[in-house]
Amino acid sequence: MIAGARQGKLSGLRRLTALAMARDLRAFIVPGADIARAHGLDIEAAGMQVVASPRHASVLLVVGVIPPALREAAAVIYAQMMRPRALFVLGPDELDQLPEADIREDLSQQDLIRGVRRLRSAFAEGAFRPDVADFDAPVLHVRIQYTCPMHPEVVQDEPGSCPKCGMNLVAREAPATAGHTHADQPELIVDADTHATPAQDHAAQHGMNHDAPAEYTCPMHPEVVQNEPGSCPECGMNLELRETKGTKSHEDAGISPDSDHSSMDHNHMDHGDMAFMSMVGVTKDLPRSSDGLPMDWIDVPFGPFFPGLPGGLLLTLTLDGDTVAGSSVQTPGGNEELLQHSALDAGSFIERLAKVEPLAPVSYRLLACRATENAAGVEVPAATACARVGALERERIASHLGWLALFGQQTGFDWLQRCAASLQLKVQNAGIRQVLALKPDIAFLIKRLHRTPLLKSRTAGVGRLAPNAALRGPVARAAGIGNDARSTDPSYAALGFTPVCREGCDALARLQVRVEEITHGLALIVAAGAIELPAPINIGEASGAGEAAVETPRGVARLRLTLEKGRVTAAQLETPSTLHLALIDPLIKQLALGDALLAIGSLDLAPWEVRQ
Amino acid sequence: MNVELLLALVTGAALFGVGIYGALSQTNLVMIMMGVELILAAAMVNLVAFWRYLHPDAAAAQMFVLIVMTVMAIEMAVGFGVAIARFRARGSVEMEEAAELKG
Amino acid sequence: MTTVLVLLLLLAAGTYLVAVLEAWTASGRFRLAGPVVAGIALLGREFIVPRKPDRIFFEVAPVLLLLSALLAAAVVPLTPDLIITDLATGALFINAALVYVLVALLMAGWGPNGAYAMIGGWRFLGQLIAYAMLIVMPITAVVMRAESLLTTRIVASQAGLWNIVYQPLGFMLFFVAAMALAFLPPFDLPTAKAELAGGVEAEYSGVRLAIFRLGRLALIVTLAAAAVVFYLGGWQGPWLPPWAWSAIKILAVCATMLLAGRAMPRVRDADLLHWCWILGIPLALLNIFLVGLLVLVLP
Amino acid sequence: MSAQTFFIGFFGLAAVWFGVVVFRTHSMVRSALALLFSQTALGALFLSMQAEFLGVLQIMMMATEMSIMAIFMVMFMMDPGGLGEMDMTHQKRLSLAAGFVAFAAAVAAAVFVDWGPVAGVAPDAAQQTHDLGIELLGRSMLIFETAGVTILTAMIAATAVAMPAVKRIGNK
Amino acid sequence: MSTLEQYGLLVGLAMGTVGFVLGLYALARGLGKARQEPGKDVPATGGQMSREPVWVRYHARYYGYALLFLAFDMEMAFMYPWAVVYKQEGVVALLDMGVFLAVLFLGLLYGWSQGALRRQ
Repeated sequence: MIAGARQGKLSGLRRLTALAMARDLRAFIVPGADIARAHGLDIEAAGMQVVASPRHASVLLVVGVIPPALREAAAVIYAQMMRPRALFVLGPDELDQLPEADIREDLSQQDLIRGVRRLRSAFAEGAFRPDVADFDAPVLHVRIQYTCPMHPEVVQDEPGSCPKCGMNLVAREAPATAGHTHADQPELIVDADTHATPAQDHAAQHGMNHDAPAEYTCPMHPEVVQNEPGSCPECGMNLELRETKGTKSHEDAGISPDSDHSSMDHNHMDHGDMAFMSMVGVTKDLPRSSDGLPMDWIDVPFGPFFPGLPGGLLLTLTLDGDTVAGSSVQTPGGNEELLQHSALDAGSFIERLAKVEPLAPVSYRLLACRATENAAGVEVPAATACARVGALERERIASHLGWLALFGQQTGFDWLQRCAASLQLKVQNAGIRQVLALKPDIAFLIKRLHRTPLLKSRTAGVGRLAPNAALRGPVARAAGIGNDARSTDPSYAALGFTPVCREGCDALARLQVRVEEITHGLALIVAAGAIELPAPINIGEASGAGEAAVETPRGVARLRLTLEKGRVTAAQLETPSTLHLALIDPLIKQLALGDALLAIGSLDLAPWEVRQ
Repeated sequence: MNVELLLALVTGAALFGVGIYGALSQTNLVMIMMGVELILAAAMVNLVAFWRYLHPDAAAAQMFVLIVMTVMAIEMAVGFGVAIARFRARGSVEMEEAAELKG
Repeated sequence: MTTVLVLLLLLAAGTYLVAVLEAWTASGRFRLAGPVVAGIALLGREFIVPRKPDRIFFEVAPVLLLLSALLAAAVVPLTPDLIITDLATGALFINAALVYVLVALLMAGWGPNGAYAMIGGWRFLGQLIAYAMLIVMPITAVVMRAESLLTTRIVASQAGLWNIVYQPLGFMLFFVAAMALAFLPPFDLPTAKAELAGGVEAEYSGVRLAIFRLGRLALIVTLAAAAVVFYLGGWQGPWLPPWAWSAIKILAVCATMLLAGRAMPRVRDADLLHWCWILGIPLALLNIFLVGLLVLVLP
Repeated sequence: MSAQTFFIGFFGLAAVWFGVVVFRTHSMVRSALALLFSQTALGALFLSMQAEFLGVLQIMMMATEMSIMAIFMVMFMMDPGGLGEMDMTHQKRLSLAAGFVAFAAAVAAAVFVDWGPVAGVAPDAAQQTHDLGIELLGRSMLIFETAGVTILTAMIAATAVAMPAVKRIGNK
Repeated sequence: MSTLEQYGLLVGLAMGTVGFVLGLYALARGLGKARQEPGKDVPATGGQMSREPVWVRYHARYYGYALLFLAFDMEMAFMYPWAVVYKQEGVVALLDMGVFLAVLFLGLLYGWSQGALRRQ
């Protein structure tokens, strides 16, 4: 029996389709395939196919803990799935907006396989049933408002015609509750200006005054704008008068940074008295694209559960055609509360921190261990430190392989996705022997990657980032900054470590750095000779303040903490993705959609570790 | 009088009428071009009908249809070129507004 | 009438095999029953129309996709007699029918009033502008050699030497363009999973999705069959009966098309356009010129 | 009534109906695609009149050209989705009258002109293409080459008008 | 088979396809109606309820190519009949079409030089 069954008696043809549906399970993964892999789950091996759109899915597969900020989104996905639909939850269940899970299992591959088996019989027996209840959640409700497509300031609750232009008002959906509009949530970046357009650069050179009420412009060269009449410096034509409305001139990058920049909201114009619908009026104040055409922009959500991006990244792109004109990013808020519990004993603090980031648990465990050890002034034996390096490097290899899988998915490079994902699953929890046994496979992957046609042209020049202080980890090293916490780490120095550096600053360089680091990681594991998960050392009743830095697969994470009598009373965590998140907006501006997603992907973000 | 020829010619006439209506009534450059396309299409129908029922052996009639088709394509290419230029300069392809702004 | 039915059944069988092949290249598992199960499962699922759609477009698109693939297949011969209708303008008619794939995708993109679908639809129009010339110009070169637009004549003209040897350049261009037409990877821009979450397919569900996918698969078979007729000598070959040769060649071309895209990243739409116009069109013209010389020089 | 007459009437009607839809619908994409299907119906009409090459060519060329028209419509029209149902016509009555007069005059011409004897059979479809080719390389060669030059002019004119000033390329 | 019969067959094929699809729809519909639920018909966008208007003026960046394509495409209309009689006419045909294509190619070159052949 499943809650999302279709209405009807299970008989005849319906039984046949139910049997087929039981064999053909298609899963939409929440929060994302990357998280599922990090938990060691192989969805396809378990017998489900992963799909990109909730419309094509029959199973909503929820993996791990879903932060409160994402539960609404999960409910939306569930609501948009076609019946019969099942909710399959792996791990602890705190899904307040979703219905009771149809199948619940623990987070492991065996449990997943068992769950799939149960799911199959649930579909075969319960895909149709006579009594079905609607699924409903507050987030799904909308209020209908009526607005004029040309005058967005006209909004009313009743249909009718626009008092300004007489057009029929168009129904528009607004959130029923004010709780989750764009503007109410803290946003990191909201930016939709057009300062990169040549038109504006040009205008700036001409040194014009934006506050002028009237402007003269050349009909053939819209970038030529001046205050007094005259002739065009480029073609000699007479300039024509153009009305502007003070600072609302588009050259002025003057879209105020309000988040509600829907396409129609750009035109705050006062042509209410015009009987004729003026297109000039509509487009006059629109920001111009790089080719000088004033187009409508739309805000399109690409997340939090988007197949081509890390799960949990709440990304909204402002698109000008298929070019990115601006973006806004939010994060699920991480597992913030994990750090905020007061006065944990060191052991449970370490366990907690290891769960902060599902994508790199070993690194955070190590970070917590080191910080507590530093605070307590405990020395770690060299052999343990070495084995910890092994574990950290194994995680780095697995994480980079996971990134390669995401990269393969983003670029539609199927073979890479498949190969890297399966290697990641194998490496992730492998012992030293198994890791060494996988060496030839990894070497083959890398060799084949180097010979792939189109790969270079697809990635070179995409997502170029000037070297700056905000870069961490592989992203920094791909920009030529040898920023690596491992360089100062004595246990790494003993193994003969040198950081990988590239000068490209683009997605290709990041790809190369990560691939190189996989090879280096393997060498380091060989040198370390052991892999051992960092375990908390008994620190007794020590007090003090300590700090530690660990080079996670995404860059340096730092932890400062205060110990009082063996308990952690204050902790402060600094993570690489927090800094990288702020890079997204300038990085993707004016890129084509595919390139923009690739550029975001090349940063290898982990939304979970972001603190605000 | 052949019924089929008449049908074809009436179709052509109707398309011609619709095209004239469209070209005259629309305020927008792109829509006006659609009217013109329909007028040209009407010409093609007539040409094909004349070829089929009056001069089936004259390949020149078919050649003429190809030329009309070429004219359609050219009209579109140039028309859209002008539309882009207008839109870049003024943000509109409305004909009336173009007139208003001239003043 | 029997010919038509036999051909439709063969087309269905081909489509089925291609579905199996596609599932195999996508997931690495060869399951002969897979497509049937998936099809029946889709039949049993709900299918809805998104809110505020262009309903007509949304409904027509999948049918039009299937229709254009089927109509194009109607003029492709499997043997000299096994052809639905041997149209005197066959080679041109294939093009004409396949153009409506674009129309179908535009409709599927605009219809549901969803952002991903719309971007996918307009992207495919850009893709058409890239590949269209590369599909018609090589066919012209084929016609030059055969002196006829009849597909059966085109096959007959390759009796001594297959066109893939006679005009390899044309075959390469046609093959690439055909893959772009069927939006197969690496040209799957309108349906890109990771860029548009399914793109034009994203809003289709249930039986409509099934028809859409069926049309797509039939399109692949049709294009492979066209490639066989134009370049691989159609039914010609030693030992085996003609229909067997046609079937083998078509499946081989399908498999090549499906496998070729798995080993490389998706092409950027801007790059595709640029390469097709800067490189592809001059090459296609060169191909026509070379074939023109060959036709005049060789007896 | 023969099947041929039926199909000529049917596709003619379809072409006119789609032609009317072009100016009746508010959605710009619908408008462009209605024109597309109007042209497709005309192609089918040509086929019914046994002009096979022209018919298939019409079906093919117009589909691409009108699809491209759709993208330009979406780029430049105020409300491409037609959600606002705004009226974008002027001098409606005059245009209606003009359209009707044009239609009436053309029909009158069609009816009252004596078209002379009507040919019974059209040449074979393959023959038509062949004849057209011969015509192209023979008597109409100059027309054909002129068409080439005209297309060149159109390409130059379109790009010269539409593209922003060349010197910007260097900046990008 | 006469040409008109051939077209009839194609029309029949088209109608048959439409009939097949409609039959399939009827079958699927017979299994039950889709349930109207809140939020179900909103286009799926990664878990956010996207309420923005989507049908807006879309910026197709390839319009430079599109302009050239509109004109350049016409060459196909002349090339098919030409190709059919090519062998028969010989060198004349080669030269004739050579001149025609060279003229069109000039247009392409001009477009390229003006920056039409790139993403705008």
